[in-house]
Amino acid sequence: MVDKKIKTLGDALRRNGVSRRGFLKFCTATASMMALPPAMVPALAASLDKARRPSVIWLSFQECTGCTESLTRSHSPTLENLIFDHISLDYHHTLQAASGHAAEAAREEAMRANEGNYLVVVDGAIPLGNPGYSTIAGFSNLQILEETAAGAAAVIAVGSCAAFGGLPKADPNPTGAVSVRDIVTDKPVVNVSGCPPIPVVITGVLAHFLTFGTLPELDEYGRPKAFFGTSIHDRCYRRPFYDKGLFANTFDDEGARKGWCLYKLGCKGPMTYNACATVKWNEGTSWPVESGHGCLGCSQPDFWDAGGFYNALSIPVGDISRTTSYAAAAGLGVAAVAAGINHKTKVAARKRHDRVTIDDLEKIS
Amino acid sequence: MTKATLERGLNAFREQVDAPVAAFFSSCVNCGMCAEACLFYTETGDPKYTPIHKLEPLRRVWEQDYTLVGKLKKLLGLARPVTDELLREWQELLYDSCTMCGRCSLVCPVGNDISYMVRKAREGMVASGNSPVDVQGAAQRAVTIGSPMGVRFKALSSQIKHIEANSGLKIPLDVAGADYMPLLSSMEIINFPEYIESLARIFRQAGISWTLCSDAFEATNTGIQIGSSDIARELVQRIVDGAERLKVKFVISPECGHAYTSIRWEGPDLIGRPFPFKVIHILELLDELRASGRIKTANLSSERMTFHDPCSIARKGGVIDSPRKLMEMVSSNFVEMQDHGKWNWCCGGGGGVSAIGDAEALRFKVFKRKKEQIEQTGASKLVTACANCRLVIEEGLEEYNVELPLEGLTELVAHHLVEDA
Amino acid sequence: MNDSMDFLLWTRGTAFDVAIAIFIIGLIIRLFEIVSLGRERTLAEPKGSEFLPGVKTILTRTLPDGGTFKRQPLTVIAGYVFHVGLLITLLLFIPHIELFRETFGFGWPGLPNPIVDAAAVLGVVGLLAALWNRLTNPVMKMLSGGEDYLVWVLTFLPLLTGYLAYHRMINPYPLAMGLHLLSIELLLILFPFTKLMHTFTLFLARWYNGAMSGRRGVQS
Amino acid sequence: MDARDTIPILIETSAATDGCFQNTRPLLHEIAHALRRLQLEGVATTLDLSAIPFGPGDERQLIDFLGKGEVSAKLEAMGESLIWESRYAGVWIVEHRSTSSERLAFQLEITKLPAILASQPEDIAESLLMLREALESPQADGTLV
Repeated sequence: MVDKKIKTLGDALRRNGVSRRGFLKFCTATASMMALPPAMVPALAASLDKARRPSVIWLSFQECTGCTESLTRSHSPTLENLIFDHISLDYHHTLQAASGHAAEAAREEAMRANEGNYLVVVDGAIPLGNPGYSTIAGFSNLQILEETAAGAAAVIAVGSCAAFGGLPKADPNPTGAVSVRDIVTDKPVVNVSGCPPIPVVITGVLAHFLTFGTLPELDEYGRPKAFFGTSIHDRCYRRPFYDKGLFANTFDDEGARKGWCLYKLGCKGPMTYNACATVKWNEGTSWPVESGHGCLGCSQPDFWDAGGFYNALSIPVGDISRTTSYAAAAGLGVAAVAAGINHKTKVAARKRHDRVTIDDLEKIS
Repeated sequence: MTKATLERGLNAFREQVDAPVAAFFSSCVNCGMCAEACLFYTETGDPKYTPIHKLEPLRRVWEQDYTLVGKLKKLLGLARPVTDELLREWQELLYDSCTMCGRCSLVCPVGNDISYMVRKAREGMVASGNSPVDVQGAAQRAVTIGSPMGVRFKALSSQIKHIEANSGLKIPLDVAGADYMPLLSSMEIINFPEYIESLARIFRQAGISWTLCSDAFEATNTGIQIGSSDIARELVQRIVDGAERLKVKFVISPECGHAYTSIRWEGPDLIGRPFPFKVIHILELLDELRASGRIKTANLSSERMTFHDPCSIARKGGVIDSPRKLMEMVSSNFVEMQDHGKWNWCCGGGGGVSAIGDAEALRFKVFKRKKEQIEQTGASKLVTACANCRLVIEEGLEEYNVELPLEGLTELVAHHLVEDA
Repeated sequence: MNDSMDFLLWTRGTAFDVAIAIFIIGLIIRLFEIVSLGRERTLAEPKGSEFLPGVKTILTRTLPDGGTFKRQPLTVIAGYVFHVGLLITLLLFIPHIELFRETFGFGWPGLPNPIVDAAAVLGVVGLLAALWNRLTNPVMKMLSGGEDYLVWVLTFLPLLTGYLAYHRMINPYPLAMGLHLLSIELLLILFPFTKLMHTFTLFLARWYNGAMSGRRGVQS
Repeated sequence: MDARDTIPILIETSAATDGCFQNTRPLLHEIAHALRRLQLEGVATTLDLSAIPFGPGDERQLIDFLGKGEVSAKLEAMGESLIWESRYAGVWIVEHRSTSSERLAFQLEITKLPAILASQPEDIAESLLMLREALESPQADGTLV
């Protein structure tokens, strides 16, 4: 833990014997992580030097802890440590040592002491169907969120469950799960979606808050534009193959081996906005497409209900060949009736035919 | 019930809509290309003469009685009904400005046979009393007198006597058991009796057994032109009766366009049974005789000649090669018009148009196309194979003060015929 | 329906199902309505067969005759450019082929995207020219009614939205693709009840024309 | 060192695949533009390579292409950093690693000298103080240095 007397990040680093070069290197790395342009490094350095230490309360609702796993296994441990060491993580189910009443007391203490300034991080969706679906210390998720968010500076919804409802909300949404934004409407909410989200994106948002004391610019889904501004498709190294019309048709054909585009195998890259293609996963080792599997679209709302993972994006969600066959059957039925009516009309017209003779060529006037 | 009414007309339209008509209307995207194929549009520039537009009444009946959306529109009062007023307005479009030449049916990119539909639409016009009075008169004469021009057998009989006396040829009449029974058009009897003489000459040379029929000589069928199957049936029946009475093997359609359509194609359907005899066009027969060497010609003319394809025979009858082979028998200087064969331009008077007095000015106006076509060839003689085309072209040329002799192809063949006797 | 992803899911889901069902039901009704009217028996001795000339006309009417081309080059060229562009875009773009494969169980090879992209531009240009022609050519102007313009819009929108979506000119992409799908759904729903039906009935029409002519030994 | 190399699974890579993702070429054009800017206006450019969508092999191809020039430096501050000039003068490669050798940042600097190599003013001021202090306080063993 960091000495509580140290007020700014700059102080902390210098106290640890970090040189100016080291600090510059740290800033460069942080800018890169935050996907800020390199030209921003000097400004970042100035801000980071004066960065203050925020209190963070982490709430876990209907979730699988995958987001926390993702974060704690994040690469660049030094950098993470620096950031995390600098925040005061006052409450986190999985990570904190305290338990039971002591844990809840820590949360309440942090809220009281940092009224209006602390950050709330949420992972997991909030069930509205029945408060009993998910409770902590006897309180429903909804109650805890409303209470905790009330005095927060901002809320960060980590993972697609918190951001958009995620798996719990997938059709038919048995628990009536909703996202953080559905509940918290009077505070800025940053969505860091993904299942799980890219860890550096989480730290990137924290770093941004830490550095500038503000939240990053958001897209229409409340996600930081720096990370979610471009689609997977637009940043995909396999894009040239898409443009050339070279596609893998199966997971073990020549196209797959040559690393051709995975569109036909269900890649949802074109509709998915995330930073996987550049930031990559597992210490920058690879990412789904590079590993030969299409993007599932996990950072988009309702991706679970967006059709088969292995169906091309252009294929509708429903069972189209079934719809087609049913419609054809119904069509045949209705058409038979329509044809029958037409036939009847024509037969009737024939029956009504009055033979035309030369005497009735003129019109009745 | 007598007299035409709107209701009878609508019923007739309803009867006429068949699968091809429905397919044609369903396919039309109003591209307007048919207008460019129609001399009534190209020569006047008036869009109302666009062929498909002439079918609006029939189209409305099809839409409102035979399609789901049309019925729904009708139910909601959104459909534009077919009224007496509409039909009156459309009379000019369906009769005065359409010769059913079928050129539009040839260019339609979706394959619509527009002249097929015009023929059908006229059924509704007749039944609703919106056919032209002049054509009504012709129909009445055809049914009561036996010829649209009022030509009775007596007139033919005297022409026969006249020809026999002048040429020494024998014109067989009512000979039972003859092979061929030629039909004539009134115009040939009155204006071009040379045709009858030519037939006699050629048949004598070829050794053909033939006969005219005293109660079935008229080939023209005003029922087809006015668009009434009922009247057309009556007229076709006379020919069938005559041919059956004389037990002929072939009936010869004369140098007349619509006669070929009515007797060759519509005839059996009108009387509801196949003919016990074959129907052949005179040009087809002459070409057969030529091919089999039964007729030969000599002293080919070096005069520059061109040939006008009658629409009903060439484009709509498929008789295109025969006249060309025959032309080569008579002329060493035969030139084609720029658009010929199936692409020929109509004389402007077919399909009953030449019978409509009110349409005369329009007919002369659109004749410009044919006139230019003829002039382009530089020919000094125009040959054709339809008495109606011949008359219309003669009148047209006169209107434009063009001196150009016209001749029927059969006469021309007879003229150059090598005769043994 | 408050965000683009919901919109996309709706257009890829319910809306598409409804549209394709209406399209198929309508299509079958229309074809039955036509065929049920039958054709008169023809008793005249034929001069030729019906089948081959019918098939021949189906093929030959794809090319314009020289006379029409000379008199109305714009109608012919705009028509060609737009139809070729549209058909290439519709049938040879890989994502579209995947949809057909899912529907029919089989697919076919597609073209590289830049070629399809060029075809889409051709399609758009051709359609604009066709509209201009419709508004200025006296014959087309006189013939055209609301339905003709509706059909134009219905055809234009999928090309336009598809082009914008492909080039990611509408953001976010789910909105772009949703709009593209919605325009196609509109097209599908109205297709059987408008002139768009010519896509299918022209084969019937050409066949009838060719067959009726063929029977008479007439060139069609 | 690519972590994948240690996985005992044979990954089929045809010659055609290696570096055929075409993502390097546009980047080289960008470098050329930046060099021109440096030459004419003296403006330096930094390209963050972690923001470039590289396929497998692309990065290696780029680095191989740029090669090594006359200068290379190692920086020891919060872990190791490697800085070298490519065989194209003015194009520098800067790789920052953490104390546990994980890559923190990977950049191309098109500049006369990467800023991080220069001594920082604060550090210079500090070292001056330290040096003076050292000079002013006599050593225990009487030696100056």
